[in-house]
Amino acid sequence: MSWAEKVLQIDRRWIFLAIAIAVTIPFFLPLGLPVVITPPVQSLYDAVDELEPNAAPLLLSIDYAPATLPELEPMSMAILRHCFAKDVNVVVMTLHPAGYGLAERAVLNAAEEYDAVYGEDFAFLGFQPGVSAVILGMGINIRNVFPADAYGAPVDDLPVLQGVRNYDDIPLVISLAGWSAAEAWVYYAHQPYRQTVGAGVTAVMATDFYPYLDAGQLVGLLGGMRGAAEYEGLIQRPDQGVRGMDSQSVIHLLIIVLIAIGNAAYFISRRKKTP
Amino acid sequence: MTFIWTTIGALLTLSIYSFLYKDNPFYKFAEHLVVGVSAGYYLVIYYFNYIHPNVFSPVFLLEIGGEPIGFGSFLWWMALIPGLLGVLLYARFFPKIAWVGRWALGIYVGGYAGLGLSPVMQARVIEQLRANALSIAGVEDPFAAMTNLALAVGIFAAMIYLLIAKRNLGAKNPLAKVGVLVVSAVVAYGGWLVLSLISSAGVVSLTNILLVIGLLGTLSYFFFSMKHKGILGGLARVGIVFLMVGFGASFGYTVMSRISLLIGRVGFLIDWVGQIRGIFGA
Amino acid sequence: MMRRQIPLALCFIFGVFMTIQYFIPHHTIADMQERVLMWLQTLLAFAFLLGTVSLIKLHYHKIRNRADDRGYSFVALTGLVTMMALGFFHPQHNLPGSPFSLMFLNVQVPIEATMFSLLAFYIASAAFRAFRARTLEATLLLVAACIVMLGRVPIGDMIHEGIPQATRWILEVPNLASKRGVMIGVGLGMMATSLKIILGIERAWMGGGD
Amino acid sequence: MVADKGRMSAKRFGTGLVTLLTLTALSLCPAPAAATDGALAEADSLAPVPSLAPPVNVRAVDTDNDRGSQIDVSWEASADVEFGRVEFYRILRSSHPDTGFAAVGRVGFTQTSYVDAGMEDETDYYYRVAAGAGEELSYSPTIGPVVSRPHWFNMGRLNCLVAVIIFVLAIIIFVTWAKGGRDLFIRRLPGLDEVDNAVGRATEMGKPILYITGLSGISDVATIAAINILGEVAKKTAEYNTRLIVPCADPIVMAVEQEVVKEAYAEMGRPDAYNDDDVFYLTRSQFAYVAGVNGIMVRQRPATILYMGMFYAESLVLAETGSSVGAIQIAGTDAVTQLPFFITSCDYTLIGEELYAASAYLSREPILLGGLKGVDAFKFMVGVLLILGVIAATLASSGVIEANFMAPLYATG
Repeated sequence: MSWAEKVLQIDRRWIFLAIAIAVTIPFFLPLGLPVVITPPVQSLYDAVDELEPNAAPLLLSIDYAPATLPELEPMSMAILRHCFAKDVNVVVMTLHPAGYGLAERAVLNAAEEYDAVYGEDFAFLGFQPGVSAVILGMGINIRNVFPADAYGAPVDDLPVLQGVRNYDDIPLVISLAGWSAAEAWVYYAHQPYRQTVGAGVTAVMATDFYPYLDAGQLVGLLGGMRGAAEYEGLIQRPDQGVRGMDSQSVIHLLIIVLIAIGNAAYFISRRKKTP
Repeated sequence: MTFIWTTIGALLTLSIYSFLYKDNPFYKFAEHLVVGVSAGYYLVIYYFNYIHPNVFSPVFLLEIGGEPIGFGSFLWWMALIPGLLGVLLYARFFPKIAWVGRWALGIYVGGYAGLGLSPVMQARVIEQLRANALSIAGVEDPFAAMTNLALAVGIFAAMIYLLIAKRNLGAKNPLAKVGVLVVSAVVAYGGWLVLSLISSAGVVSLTNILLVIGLLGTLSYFFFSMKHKGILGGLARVGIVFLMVGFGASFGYTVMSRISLLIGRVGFLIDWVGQIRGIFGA
Repeated sequence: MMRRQIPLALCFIFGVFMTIQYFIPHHTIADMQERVLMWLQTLLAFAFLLGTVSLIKLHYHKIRNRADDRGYSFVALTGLVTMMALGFFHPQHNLPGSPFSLMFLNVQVPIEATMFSLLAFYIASAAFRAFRARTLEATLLLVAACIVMLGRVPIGDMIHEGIPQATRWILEVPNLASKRGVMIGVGLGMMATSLKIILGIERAWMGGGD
Repeated sequence: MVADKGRMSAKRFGTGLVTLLTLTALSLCPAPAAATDGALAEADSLAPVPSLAPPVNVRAVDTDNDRGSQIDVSWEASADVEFGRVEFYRILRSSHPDTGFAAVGRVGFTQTSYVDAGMEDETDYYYRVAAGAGEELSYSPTIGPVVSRPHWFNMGRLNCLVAVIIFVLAIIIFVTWAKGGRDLFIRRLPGLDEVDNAVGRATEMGKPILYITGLSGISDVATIAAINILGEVAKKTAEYNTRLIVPCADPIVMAVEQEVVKEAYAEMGRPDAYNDDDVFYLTRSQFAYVAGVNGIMVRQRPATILYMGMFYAESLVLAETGSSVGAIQIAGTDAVTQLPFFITSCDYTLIGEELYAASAYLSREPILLGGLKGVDAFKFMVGVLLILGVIAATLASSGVIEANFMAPLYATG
């Protein structure tokens, strides 16, 4: 057995250990690398930034489940902080049952930081099943789908939703999702109602969303933790996203090195066998 | 109190990671626990957010959103019928009457199938066609447009020719592959430079040409009614090149995604360790 | 007739109605559509809970048949019953800080969030042992992947400013073109499936039997 | 960007106070019952304030392509907008030209249009728009009458309707032809030759073949395609007398696969060689399934592993172990996110629709074949329209033609 073959036979738990170490170290020895802003993030930021304070609300659909929490929660925190700092009203809802608890946690934490008042500056509508049916129904009248907020208060009693009938009165919808919910907003809110939609998705999905972005069906796009980090940079409030970027850098380098070594060993061992 | 809850979360997190060493009872415990807890959570959420206000409350308590409705009124029936249909779905657990569940399923499956049809046509076909019907001239001057076109096609053809020619020679040598890639990249970059010297619109037109050819190529690759020969074969080859680069981007992004999840969890554990140190004053 | 024809007819009627309502804005149709949407929502909610019943059935059988790993079935059922009790018998389960909400945030969330992060480890080991530039296609893919991986982290900017630019180009040109092709192809596939269901050509949803 | 906390709460308090005062003031005013907005104004009772310029050129028309009860109101910005004096616009409606104007909506100063809804169809209405700042309002002249009407067809979606009709026809025609036994051509995919070679290799080495159909259920198109291909593979293994192992993640899929494999063995005249225990149920749980299959790979050392069907994140862990035991691996899936991992760790991969095509090619089942051909026909049309669209856009941008003749194709309503 040549050395190359021996390298390839290494117990993979050593690699697991290497990854664990590589991800942990930057937490204690931060590199503080700057995060450059990319156009899809900038345009989503601009769309939120242009919203009028204390007027028609931003509809934030927090559609993620725990499985994609580390990528998407930093996005919702950054967007909510942006809104509360600028006094932009926010209405939060969710299309995923697990999003109920997660959306509530995000919006209440962000609101506490900025002393935003429930009902006046923001509201939480809770969860409704049926994705496409919910999105289409809200295009007719939000009250058809959400007659009351998550805590049972009628929507008409919430000042933030006063005079908000349907998408005509909502300048921007942002969906944060690790599954097809973000696409559903394009199909059922943008397409029939011409609603302006922005999205924040996991990095796994991000490349598939470029056609929507390019065709103007999405106003902006946050892709994965990096997208959140950029948004945090834009509102100048670094948090989980920016904190993760150092570890991300180190592990990406490590993986590229692993691919290179693995391929080198593979081709060397194969060449030795062939003659 | 918060600390106790966080500790529970942290211990469960560690139980899951113990799977990396090997399958073990801690992992299995956490795995089964989450199956039960999440099912219970979803049940409660579905019930209180939807079934209670929209079915139970109108049918049995005779009120919708706090407003009373009459027994046997239109709204009452409109809550009762879908509720009954929903209950029919459970007939599948009783083999003898399982078929009645199909009535409800028919409405559900047909309704959602119809709901998606037209918006998908609009969003995934028509809008994408609109966005990709790009001008490949880039400038209003027909002469410059022709020059751009010729240059871009030439460069692109050279790049593809190199890729395909090498493939047909059957080179198995990885160095040769890398060589082809490097040569193509240099040629493409050189062409790009020349083009941008002639006019900045040239860059626009090259990008547009690539977008158009890439889309046509990808569509051709997934076209099964003709043999991949001649122009169609060439386009399909181009398509596979684009597909592979696109998949490469997905690959990179997926790696990024999974690592972000790990970073998030490690951050959580580190914060937890920080809390322990805070409490025990270490 | 009752068993196969009526479900197929219902599927056809609702499918055709939902397809054509997209083109008819008139309020008579729109009001009907609103109703149908609510029906669909109700059915979805009930259908979702089917899974819970199956789950209970599965673990109940495991316990009753004294399967080797029935201990874990107890764990699953205990979790389910606890959450239901906290949800149905705690009057303010929907408020933040209730035991129901705490169980979700500190049991369900950490476990589910951690599950998929396991993949970070597996990707690293696969990077070493499986991702090979065997063919020209795979080579192209890996080269693009490495550029993107570097270009999307801050260290890429430090190594060379061309790397993020190249990443952007990959995303906005070849990636866009190929993903658009896939999007159209997959979209047509989805529509074909929907259509076959509506027309009753595809009947897998009815399951076996008569 | 982010204001400090102290200032924030002070500002909040201020805003809250103003809101409170406004609400109190309004609640003291008697409000007509028809009001939809809490802040309602009787235009006649308020004297116009000359200091604020009113919006001009107010227009109100029936909304196009709508369900009814909707009127589009639009205007040109008040001259005072550029001095930053206008805070909002208020839209007022009445069924009488002189009196009874009630506020129906309020929009920010950056907007110059409003979709009013909720009126009776086929009834005359009159509108006024006021520019507002604080308590100050400045009204435009009354315009009208305008009548709202429901529409029976959304003209903006004509293109989509035509596309849907063509698509429906294409599918129906090809499925009918396929059912009628017409010979529909599908090119043979190179991946299928690879499958043949891989089965041959396993025979030579005297090692088993592992066939994995993913975690999805029987209703998934990908699973059905995978089962069709399994039938073909089983015929080959029956012919060469090679062992075929199929671990399943779904009991129903398992039952179907047992049937398919048994049938294939019978068809090749080797029913005795079929072993029910080689097509078995493992578990539904994702990671437990992976652990189980990995164990089989390490113990049995299959010469060939085929992954066909719908895969999730487990794809990568499976393909890694398969590659480490030195098996030839062939994959086929429509899970776009998993494809990159299969392409880099397998020897051959059927990408997306290639999986369906392979299954239709092998099974010749009319529904699959007709559907595939129908989609293909539509795809051909898409390609032609794309080329036409590019030509039109190029000609239009070079100034050769006046207008892009393909524009109606792209309408969105």
